[in-house]
Amino acid sequence: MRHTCGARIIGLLAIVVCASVLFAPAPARADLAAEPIGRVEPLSAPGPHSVWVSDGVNERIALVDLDTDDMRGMVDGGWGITAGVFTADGRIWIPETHYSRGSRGQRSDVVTSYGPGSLTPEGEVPIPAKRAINVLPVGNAALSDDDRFLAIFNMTPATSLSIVDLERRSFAGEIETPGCSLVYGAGARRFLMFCGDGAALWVELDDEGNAIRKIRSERFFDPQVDPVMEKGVRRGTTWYFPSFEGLIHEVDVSGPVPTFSEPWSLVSDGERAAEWRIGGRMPLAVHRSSGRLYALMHQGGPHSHKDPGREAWVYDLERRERVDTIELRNPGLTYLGVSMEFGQGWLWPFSRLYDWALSMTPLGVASLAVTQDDEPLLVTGSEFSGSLAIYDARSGQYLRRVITGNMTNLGIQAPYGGATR
Amino acid sequence: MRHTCGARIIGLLAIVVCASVLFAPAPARADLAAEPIGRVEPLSAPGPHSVWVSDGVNERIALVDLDTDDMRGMVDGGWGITAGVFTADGRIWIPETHYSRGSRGQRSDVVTSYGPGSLTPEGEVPIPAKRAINVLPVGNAALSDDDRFLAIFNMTPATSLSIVDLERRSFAGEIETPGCSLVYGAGARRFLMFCGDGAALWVELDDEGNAIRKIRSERFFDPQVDPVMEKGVRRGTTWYFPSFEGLIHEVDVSGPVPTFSEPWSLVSDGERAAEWRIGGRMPLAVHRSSGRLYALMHQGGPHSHKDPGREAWVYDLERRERVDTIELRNPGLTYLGVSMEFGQGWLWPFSRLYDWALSMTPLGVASLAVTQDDEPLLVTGSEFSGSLAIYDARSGQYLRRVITGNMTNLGIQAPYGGATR
Amino acid sequence: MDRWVTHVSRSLARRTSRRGFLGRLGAALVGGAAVPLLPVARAQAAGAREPAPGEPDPTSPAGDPNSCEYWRYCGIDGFLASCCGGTHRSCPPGTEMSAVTWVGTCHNPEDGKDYVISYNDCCGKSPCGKCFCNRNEDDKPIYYPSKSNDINWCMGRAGVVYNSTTAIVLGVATEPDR
Amino acid sequence: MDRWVTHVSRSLARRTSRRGFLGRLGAALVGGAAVPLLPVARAQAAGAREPAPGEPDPTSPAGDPNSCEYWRYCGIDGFLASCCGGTHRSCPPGTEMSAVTWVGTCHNPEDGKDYVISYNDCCGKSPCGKCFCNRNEDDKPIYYPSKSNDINWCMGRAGVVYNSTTAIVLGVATEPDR
Repeated sequence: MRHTCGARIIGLLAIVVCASVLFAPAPARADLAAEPIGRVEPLSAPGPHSVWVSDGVNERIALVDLDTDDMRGMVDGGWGITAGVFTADGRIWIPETHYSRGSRGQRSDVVTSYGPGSLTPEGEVPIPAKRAINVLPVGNAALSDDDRFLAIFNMTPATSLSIVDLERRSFAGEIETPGCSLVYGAGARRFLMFCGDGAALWVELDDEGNAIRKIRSERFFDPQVDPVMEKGVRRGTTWYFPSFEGLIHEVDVSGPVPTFSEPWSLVSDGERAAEWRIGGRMPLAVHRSSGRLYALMHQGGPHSHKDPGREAWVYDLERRERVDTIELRNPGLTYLGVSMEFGQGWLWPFSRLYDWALSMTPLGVASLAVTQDDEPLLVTGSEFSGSLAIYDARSGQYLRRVITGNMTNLGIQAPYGGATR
Repeated sequence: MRHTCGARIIGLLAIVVCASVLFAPAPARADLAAEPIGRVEPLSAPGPHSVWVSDGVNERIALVDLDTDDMRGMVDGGWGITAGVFTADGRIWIPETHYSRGSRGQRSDVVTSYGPGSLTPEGEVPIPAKRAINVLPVGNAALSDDDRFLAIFNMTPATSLSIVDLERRSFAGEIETPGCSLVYGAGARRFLMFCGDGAALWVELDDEGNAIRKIRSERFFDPQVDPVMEKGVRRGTTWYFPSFEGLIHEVDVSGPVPTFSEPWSLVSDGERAAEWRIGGRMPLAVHRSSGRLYALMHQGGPHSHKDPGREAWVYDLERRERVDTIELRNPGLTYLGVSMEFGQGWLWPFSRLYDWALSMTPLGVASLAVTQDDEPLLVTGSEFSGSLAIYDARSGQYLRRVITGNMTNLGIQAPYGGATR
Repeated sequence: MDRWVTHVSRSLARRTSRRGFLGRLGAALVGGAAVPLLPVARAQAAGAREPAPGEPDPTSPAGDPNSCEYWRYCGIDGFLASCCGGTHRSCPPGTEMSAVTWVGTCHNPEDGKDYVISYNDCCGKSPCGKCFCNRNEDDKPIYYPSKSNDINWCMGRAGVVYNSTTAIVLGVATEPDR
Repeated sequence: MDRWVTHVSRSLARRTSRRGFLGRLGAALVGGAAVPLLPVARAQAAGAREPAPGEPDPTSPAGDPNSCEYWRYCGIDGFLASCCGGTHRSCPPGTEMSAVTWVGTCHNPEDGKDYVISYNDCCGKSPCGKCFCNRNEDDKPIYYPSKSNDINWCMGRAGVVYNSTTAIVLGVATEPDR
């Protein structure tokens, strides 16, 4: 007696066939055999459309396959927003902060590692219990380009870097960085930081992880006039950082010192007059092989630099001009991880209520990311939903919503299928 | 320039008055003085309409004043559903389970105490790391009636009790209770447990917290036929436990051994035929001074003993008969603690959408509680909302919704304003 | 209009209480007694996973291990391991399957037989958050542990942190106990 | 009809981004940059608390410390301590006020003066979950800490666990820097 039977009825003939199945004597079958207890799936290699999505409420990252809509697994982090650091050997490194009694007691900061093909912790490196906790999903930890050292930004509020030797799996030391914050990879053994006056700090390590050079650049912007957001993306040896007013500051990290070219604008004068701005939590993404830059845009006033976006504007990085505009859909609502498919499956006209309800709410797109393969997906997430909306990154066509199992989707990392920097 | 001005406009005269305020020169005022940094409010004594509400997602309990809709403070627990144990000296004791790395690492079980007038932990008593973790907000820990000993139910899956001496603030020992589970206060130094065959276990302690008597009663129900729910309430020396089929089993704990009277039914034959059942997570509440019992009822099939309720049926415990019926409202929806006042404040007819949307969703009332004062409130909570709906417990009149700041409201404890047992 | 609403509401209530899956409810709902409040609909990943050898057609409710209505889940209470990186009979990567659990008896519509099903929890990572299912057939209170789905069966070596739940065939039920 | 929807939607968006309070977003939104997605409305406990001495009428937005629009909150980002058991200038019971923080400059409509406001976080308990407010006036990126509300200012002795935020008058702004 197959339940599918009814679903397959199309005409009278089908009914007859179906009925004959229903009333035919069941074929003799062997009993289902007893199944083993204790089996755990291995982690097969993530495909190019796999992304790690950060849930700030649940303090974890979930691995989601956007092609099949499957959650492939998850990794718990500690207090704050969990974000992974991905080395070329297939390992994942997670900087974590824990308290012995949940929200109180003894603080422990560690870097936990997960080996390839596994989501069981393989080890941890203790680090000084002072790593910075803030709401950025990027800029708090960075890898040297040779995958040897991990730098973790500390703030007590005195600022410094903790250096972890990933080869020896040990804490290598601390580097004072007074007045300079956050950390970005910038060469085989180099890191870039932002200083409060609009300069960059350039930190170079030796084989032991000690600072052999700390160079403070000239000021390349004025934070009093138009602050540069910390929310940058990297393509090859260039970092792209947007300013509040929509200028892109390019920082070239290929040479012995960082170089800064003249900023260029995401918005035309007319668009600026119409108050189009970049904003959100992860407002910028880059597809490295094609040189396409995706910016999350909204219309809003001077203090709206964290407001969610309504459109993704697509730029050609070589020509520094906009080549496409993608109107964003609401990623959808979830409650405690459940899609609130409000009215879907109801009788018409109630069935339209969900899309209508979504149309009544602000979009809430806080973050975007793009996969790095040759058929890239644009992924958009919200701080107030466990649902993602995905698009064909080349055509801009909306594809579907995918549920991550998260409560919020604050950060989206797409480390597979192409160049990681 | 008072913003309230507009809100107070009623007629032409009001406008004139208002305008004069708007355009009158501001009186000369002294600057606001610099204010002190570091002030923390003390906890003033909770009033009779204060309840502690358990949030399973956030692993905490929040103290909410239902009269003013104020959250007064909160206490973090450990893994699982947090529930407080309240002693007459104004202390709160929280059994907790923590892991050194959040969801992994070293397990520590402790009982944390909070002194009167404070929500800062004053100390903790370590206990064996084997307390039971289940979804019940009751029955996992119980106080001896003299407030001296706290018994905590362990399951590994072998069952036992950990006894904590609250006077000496130390672990007093463990009592094996094979085949018997959960724990309920049942006298100065006595506890009641349920055994798998439908018997009760009676555990009596000496001054050191050792078991001096363990008596297993006759079977007072057959769990194969009509299981008694663990979700009981106590009034004086009587515990009231409902069965799946709606029979109330009274257990008198005043004598040297527990006694059981003939069960009585919450539902008439006609109501039973209409499939009215008791169900939910906390489906029973008692107002001790008036002897009113509140039962959460729904219509459903044989396996619906955990389904949420649609009505609260009110019984007179002396007469063992129903005296009132309260139709329950949806406690409301919240998302991440926010009331989804979907459409409230919108223009008509959109403004009606919220109540309409609520009417389209199952009620979701999983828990009810009643305050113990002489003007009691009936409080109802949902597993999928941070909102409570409250009623006048005597008239049944719906009063309003109150937001707890929780993500879910799984357990509701009302320990103030009247007898605690 | 009122009658419409009532009708839709009732059918919704029926549907959600039977096949509703509800996302992460954290520790609270581990093995818990939750019935979805919200209108939720179709299975999230129906057909996305290859059927295991010997399993029925995944496009039917009897055969889709990502659906609450899958026949083995008659007594389940938790997140489906099959939606979380595991399968209906194996745990997600990095978790550990609990050795102890409760058993239910479910009817397999494919062969018309009743099977004893073991609902082993996957432990050591926080709740998965996808495909919450709650069906309480055979469920009894906590003092009857071998039949209770309100217990967090993550205990002992696997640790108490609950992630998701499997449904494993132990064998044909020798006598129907439903 | 379309125009109606657009109009309502726009005014809603304006309203929520200005005065929306959003409940618990956990660690994630600590001092974070959140703009409510959902249609949320009136302040939860307006008028429930006695006005502090010298404070304006709590029934006005300028004077209600439980409203995101209260004048001191022009640069706030977090849960209002006043909704969580504290007041707009003191922390809830059992928490600890952070010693370090960032400062903003807000205009007091009562006396027409600009004041320097210190947004001290309350620490040591998990996020409060009531009255989330996010107004980013004066806010700068994290590398400019004295003006950044994206930093979790719970650090040092108070521990990193964030509960809620206060808004304390430090003094009259000597020069307008907005």
